[in-house]
Amino acid sequence: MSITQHLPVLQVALPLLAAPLALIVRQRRVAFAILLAASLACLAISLALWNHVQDGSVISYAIGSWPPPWGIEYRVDRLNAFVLVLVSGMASLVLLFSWRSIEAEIAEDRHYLFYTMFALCLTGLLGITITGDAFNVFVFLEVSSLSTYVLIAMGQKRRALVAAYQYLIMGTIGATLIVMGIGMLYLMTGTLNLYDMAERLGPLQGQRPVLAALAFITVGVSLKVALFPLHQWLPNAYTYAPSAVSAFLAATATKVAIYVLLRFYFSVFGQTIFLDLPVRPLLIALALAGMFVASFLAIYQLDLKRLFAFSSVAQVGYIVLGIGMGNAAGLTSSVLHLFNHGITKGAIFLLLGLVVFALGGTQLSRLKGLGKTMPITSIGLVICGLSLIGIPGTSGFISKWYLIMAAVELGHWWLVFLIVSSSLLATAYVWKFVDVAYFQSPETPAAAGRALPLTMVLPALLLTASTLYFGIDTRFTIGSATGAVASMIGAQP
Amino acid sequence: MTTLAGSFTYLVTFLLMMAGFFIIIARGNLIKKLIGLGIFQSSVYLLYVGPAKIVGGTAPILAAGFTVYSNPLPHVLILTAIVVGVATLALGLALVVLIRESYGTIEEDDILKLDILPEPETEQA
Amino acid sequence: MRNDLILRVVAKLLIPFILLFAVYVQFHGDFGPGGGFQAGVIFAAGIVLHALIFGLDRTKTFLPEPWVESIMALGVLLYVGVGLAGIILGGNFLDFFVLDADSITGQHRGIFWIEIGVALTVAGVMLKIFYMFAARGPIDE
Amino acid sequence: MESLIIIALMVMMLVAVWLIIQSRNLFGVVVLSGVYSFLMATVLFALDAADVAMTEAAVGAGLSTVLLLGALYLCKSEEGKPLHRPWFPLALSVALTLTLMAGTVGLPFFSDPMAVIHQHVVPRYINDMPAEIDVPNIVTAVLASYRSFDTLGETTVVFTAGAGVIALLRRRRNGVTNAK
Amino acid sequence: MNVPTNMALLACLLTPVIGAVLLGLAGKRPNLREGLTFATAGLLLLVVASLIAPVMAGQTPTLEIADILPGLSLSLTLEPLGLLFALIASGLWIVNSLYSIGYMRANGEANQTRFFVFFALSIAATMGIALAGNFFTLFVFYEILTLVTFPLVTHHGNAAAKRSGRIYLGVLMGTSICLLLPALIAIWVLTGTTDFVSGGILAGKVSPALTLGLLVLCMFGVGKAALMPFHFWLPNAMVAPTPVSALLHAVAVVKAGVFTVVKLLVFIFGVDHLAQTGAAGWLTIVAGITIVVASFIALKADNLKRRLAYSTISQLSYVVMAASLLGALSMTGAVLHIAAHAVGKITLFFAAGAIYTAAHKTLVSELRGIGHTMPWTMAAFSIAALSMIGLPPTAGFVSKWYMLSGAVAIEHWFAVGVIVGSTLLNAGYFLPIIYQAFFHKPDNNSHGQAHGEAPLSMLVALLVTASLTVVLFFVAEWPLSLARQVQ
Repeated sequence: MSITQHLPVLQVALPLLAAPLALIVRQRRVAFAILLAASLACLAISLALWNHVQDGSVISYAIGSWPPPWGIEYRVDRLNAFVLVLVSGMASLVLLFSWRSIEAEIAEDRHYLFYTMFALCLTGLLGITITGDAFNVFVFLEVSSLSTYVLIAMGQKRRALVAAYQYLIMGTIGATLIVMGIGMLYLMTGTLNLYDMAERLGPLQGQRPVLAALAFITVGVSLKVALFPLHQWLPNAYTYAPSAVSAFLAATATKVAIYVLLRFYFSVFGQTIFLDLPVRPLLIALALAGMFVASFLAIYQLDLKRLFAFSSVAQVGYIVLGIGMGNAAGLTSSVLHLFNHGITKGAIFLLLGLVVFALGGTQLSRLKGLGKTMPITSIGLVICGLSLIGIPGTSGFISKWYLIMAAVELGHWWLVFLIVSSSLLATAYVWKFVDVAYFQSPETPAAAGRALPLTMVLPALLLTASTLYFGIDTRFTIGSATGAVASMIGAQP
Repeated sequence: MTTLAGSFTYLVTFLLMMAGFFIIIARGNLIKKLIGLGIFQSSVYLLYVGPAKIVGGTAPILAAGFTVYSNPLPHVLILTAIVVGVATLALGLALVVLIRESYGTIEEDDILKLDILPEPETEQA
Repeated sequence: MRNDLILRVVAKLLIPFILLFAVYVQFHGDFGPGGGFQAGVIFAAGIVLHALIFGLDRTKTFLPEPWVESIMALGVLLYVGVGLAGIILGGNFLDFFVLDADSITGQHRGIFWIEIGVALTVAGVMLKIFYMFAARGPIDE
Repeated sequence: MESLIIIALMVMMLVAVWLIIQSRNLFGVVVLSGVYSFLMATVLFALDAADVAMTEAAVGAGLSTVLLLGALYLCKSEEGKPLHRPWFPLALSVALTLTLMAGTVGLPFFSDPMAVIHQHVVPRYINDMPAEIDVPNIVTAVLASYRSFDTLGETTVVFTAGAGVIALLRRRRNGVTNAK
Repeated sequence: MNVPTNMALLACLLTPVIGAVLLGLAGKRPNLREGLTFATAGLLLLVVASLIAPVMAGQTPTLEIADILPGLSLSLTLEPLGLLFALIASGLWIVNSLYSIGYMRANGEANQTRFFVFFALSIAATMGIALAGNFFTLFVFYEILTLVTFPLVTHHGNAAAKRSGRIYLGVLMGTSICLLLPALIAIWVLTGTTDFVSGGILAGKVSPALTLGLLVLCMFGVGKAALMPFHFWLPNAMVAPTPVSALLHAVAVVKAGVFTVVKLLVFIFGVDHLAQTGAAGWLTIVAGITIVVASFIALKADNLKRRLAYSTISQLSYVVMAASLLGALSMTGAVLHIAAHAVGKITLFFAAGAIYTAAHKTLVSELRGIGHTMPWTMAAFSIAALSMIGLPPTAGFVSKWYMLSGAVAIEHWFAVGVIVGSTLLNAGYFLPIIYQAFFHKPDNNSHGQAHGEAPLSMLVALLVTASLTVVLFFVAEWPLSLARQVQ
C-alpha cells in the first residue's frame, strides 16, 4: 500500500497529531517547529490532492475500512480540494507570521498553548472541508469553533474576552441549528453520508421537513458566514483578536463556512430545492443589504482593523450574491471570490499585524503619515484596498468581473448597477486610509516603530504580491473555480 | 396515531429550544445566558433520540430473547453532542470568570456601558 | 472542613471504590452501558473528591499539573496512534481489522485502546479544568 | 404506558425550564439546571438510550453543575438583573419556533418501526455487527468502530476545551512581554 | 510578425516603467535624476519612432502579454491612430520634462522625485492605452492612468489639492467603473470578444436599441473625454503644478479620453453599424452643446488656467463631435485635431506657467502689457491661441478645416453651425488677451514689479512646442496620411 492513497486522512490527522504534541512539549520553539512542519505537510498534501482531482475524478476514502454510508467517508472533489489549498496555504503563512507577531501580543508562557489552539483550529477547518459525512461536519465545526473562541480571547484588550463570549454564544446557536437540520435530514433519509443523503432526498423533494432542514442549515451556516444581519460577532472578533488570528480567521473561517453552504445546497439538496423555497431572492436581498450597510458602517470606523472587518462582511455579500444568482458564472464568481478575497483579506490583516507590531495599534489616529513612516506596508494596504474595490490588475477585479457577468447573463441590469456602486463605497473606505496615511502628517515626527522581522514581512508581502499575481495570471484560480463549479452542478441528484 | 401524539417529542424539542433561545437573548447575566445555551443545545437530544425509540423494544445491547432494539445510531451522535455541550460550557464559564475579573461585572449592559468608556491601557489580568 | 475526621475517613474508604468503579465502567463498556468517556468522568470525580477533602495541594503532590496536561494530550495521541497503526499495518486510518490476524480480535483490540485514549483525555481535561477553576480564588477589588 | 411515563417526565422538564426562566436567584437557577439535566437523563433512559442517559447524568447533572457552581463562586454573583424588555425576544423566539415546528410535520412518528431510520443504515449495525465486531453493546460498536472517527473528533473537542481553559485561566507569570 | 517589432511594443511599455524605477533610486541626486528623465524620454521617442516605418508599410505589430480570462487577454497592437497618439505623448514628454525641471526648481516645489516618478509612470500608462489591442487592455491602462496621475494632481497635499484629488478620483473612477465596466462586460458577454477590429464587433450581433444603450454607457463612461456633465473634474484639477496641467490637458489624460472615444466608435461600435442604427445622433448634439457652453464659460473666466481648462473641454468635444459625424473627412479631422490641440494647448499652459513663475500673475486682467516684459512667451502664446481658434498658419486650421468640410459634406448643419459659432467664441476669449498683452502699456500699480522672461529651460520648451504648432501646418501631409488610415 502506498502512502499516497492515505493523503485525504493525513490531511487532517497531521495537524491533529501536532496539537497534543505541541501541548506536551510546553516549549514554544519546539511547538512552533512541529506546527510549521505539520502545516507545510498539509499544504503539500492539499496541492497533491488538488492536482489529483483536476481531471474531474473524485477521491473517496473509507475511514476504518467501513464502506459508506456505514462508516465515515472522506471525499475530495474539485470544490473542496480548492478550499483545502486555501486553508492549508494560509495556515502555513500565518504561522510563519505568528512566530514573532505573538511575542508582542501574547505572554511568553502561553505561546505553546497558542500553537496548540492554532493546530486544533486548522484541524477543524480542514476536517469540515474534506469530510463526506454530515455529522462529522458538525463535530469538526465545533473543534474549529471552540479553538477559535480561545484564540480570539487571547487578544490583548479586555474587549477580546467579550468578543469571544459573544462569538461563543452566536457560534453555538449556529452550530446547534446546523445539527438540528442535519438531524431532520437523517430522520428523513436514515443516512448521514452526504452523497447517500443526496440520492435518497431525490424522491423527497419539497417535503416539509426537508425544507425545514434547509432553513435550519441556511440560518445556522449564515451565522458562521457572518451573512448580514447575522454578522454582529464578526467586527469585534476580528478587531480584538491577535493579529495573526485575525488574519487566519478572515482568510479561512468564513470561507470554509461558505463552502459548507455550497456543499449542502448543491451536493445534498440539489438546485431543485430552490424551486420550493424562495432561498435565492432571500440570499440576494441579504447579500445586497450586507454589501451596502456594512460598507457604509466601514466608512465610519475609527480603527483600521475594525474598518476592514466590516469590509469583510460586505465582501461576504459578494460571495453570497453569486450563490444567490445561482447560474454558472455566479457560482464561479463565488468560488473565485472565496479564494481571492481570502488572499486579499489575509494580506490586509497581516499588514495590519505589522502596523500593530511597529506602532502598537491600528486606530486611524495613530496612522497619520503612515505612508512616510511605513511606506511598504501602506503601499501594500493600498494595493489590497484596490483589490477590495475591484480595480483591474488585482484579484478582486477578476471575481467582480464574473459577478457582473452573471448579472448581465440574467439580464439583471439593476443588479449590475448595484454591484458597481457598492464598489464605490469600497473606494470611500479605502480612501479613508489613503487620506490618513498620505495626506496627514504624524504629530510625533519620530513615529517610526521598531524594525520589522523578516518572518513577519515576508508572508505579508507574499500575500500582497499574490493579490496582484492572481489578478494577472488567473489560470490557477479560474481553472480551479470553473472545475469546482462543474463538480458542484454535476453533483446534483 | 394522530400527528400530535406521534410528534410530541418534536413538540417538546421545540419548546425547549424556544425557552433556551429566549433565555439567551432576554437575559443579560452571562452565566444565565450560558444555562440558556445549554437548554438550547440539549433540545437536540430529543430530536435525535425520540424517533429512535421503538415501544416494546429495548436498549441496543444485544441480549438473548430480545429481537427489537432501539436505533443505536442517534445515541452515538447524541453522546458526541452532550460532550460538545459541556466543552462549550467549560470554555464559556472560563471566559465569564475572566470577564468578571477585568470588568467587575457579568451583566451584559454594564459591560457594554464600560466598553463605551475609553479602554484602560492595561491588558486583561 | 479540611479537618473533619469522619469526612476524611469516609473519603479514604470511598475514593478507591470510585476509582475501581471507573475502571469497571471502562472495561465493561463493551457489554453494558458505559465506556471511556463515562469512565474518565467518574475517575476525575474521584480525584476531585480527594482534592475537595484533603486540599488541592495534597492532590497535586501525587498528580502534579504538568502530568495532568500530558495525560490529556496522551489520550488524543493514543487515539490517533491507533489510527495510524491501521495505516502502518496496511489498512486504512482507524482500520481495526488489520490490528490482528483475526479481524474480530483486531476490532476488540482497537476498541480497547481507543476507549483508553478517550478515558485518558476526558479524565485529564476534567481534572485540569477543576485545577484551573480551583486555583483561582474569588475576585474582589 | 411507556409513552405516558416519557410524556410525564417531559412535562416535568418543561416545568423545570419554566422555573429557570422565572428565577433570578442564580444559585437556584444552577440547581434547577442540574435537576433539568437529571430529568433529561431519565427521559433518555426511558427512551432506551442507556449510554446517553448515563453520560447526561454524569456530565449534565454532575459535571456541568459543578462547573457552574465553581464559576458562581468565583464571580460572587448571586442575583441576576430583573428581566428587561422581554417582549421582543419572546416574540422573536416564538415566531422562530412556530416556523420551525411547521417544518416538522412529516417527520417520522414516535416509535414507528417502519420509519426510514430503522430501515436504512442501522440494520447492518444490529444484524451484522456480531459477525463483524462482536461486542454486545451496539452503541459501543458503532461509536468505537463504525463511526470511530466521530469519536476521535469528540475526544478532540474535549481536548480543545481542556487546552482552551488552560490557555484562558492560567495565571500570568509575567505580563505581556511587550518591550524589546 | 517578426520579433523586433513585438519587442518594440513591449519596450514602449517598459521603458518609462524602468525609467521610473531608476528615477526613484536616483532621487537623492537631482541632476542625475533629471538626466535620467531625458534619457528615458528620448529613448522612448526613438522606440516609438522606430515603429513608424512598419506601420506606414501597413503592418500591425501585435503582442499577447497574458490571458486574464478565457477569451480575454492583455494584448498590444499598433495601428495608425495609436501610433499618432504614442508619438504625441512620447514627443511632448521630452519637452514637458525640460519645462518641468525649470518650473519645479524655479518654484521650489517639494517631493520632486515623487513628481518625476509618477510622471514617468503615467507616460507608461498612456503608452498602454495607445497600444491597447482590445477594449479590456485599454480599460486596464485607463484605470492605471487615473491612479498614477492621482499623486500628481494632489501634489501639493494641502486641503485644496485633497478636495480636487477626491473629485478627480471620484469622477474618473466613478464613471469608468459604473458605466464603462458594465458596458465592457456586456460587450464581452454579447460578442465573446473585446478585440479592436476595424468595422467594429457589434455589427449584426447587437440590436439598435442595445447599441444605443451601450454607446451612452461608453461615451459618458469615458470621463477623461470631459463630455458634459462629467467635465467638472478638469477645472478642479487646476490646483496641480502647471507641468501636471500640461500633462492632463495635452500629453496624456484628456487625450487618452478622446483617443478612447474614437477608438471605441471606430473599432468596437463600427462606423457603418452606427450609421445604420443612427445610434450616434445624440452624441453630436451633446458634444456640440458642450463646445458652446464650455466656450461661454471660458469667455467669462478671469483666471487664465481656468479659461484654458474650459477651452480644453470645448476643444475635446470638437474631436468627439467630429468623430460622431461618422464621415471619412470629419474622422480624419478628429484624429488630426488630437495632435493639433495637443501641441497648441501645451504651449498655452507652458506660457501660463511661465507667466506665473516669472510674474506671479494668474488672472487674465493682470496681463496688460505683459507682452513687453515677456515678448517670447507671449509670442508663443499668440501662435498657440491662433491654432486654438483655427487660423492659418497653424495646425489647428488644418484639423478644423477637415472637420468643417466633413460636416458640410454630409450636410449636418448643426455641426457646421457649432464649429463656426464656437470659432468666433474662441477668438472672443483669446484675442483680447493677446491684444492687451501687446497693445496696452503695463499699468504700473501695486504688482507692476520688474520681471523678465521665465527661466531658460521653460522658455525653450514653450518655443519648441509653439514652433511645432506651425510646423504641423506645413508638414500636415504625413500626420494626415496616418489619420486617413483610421477608418
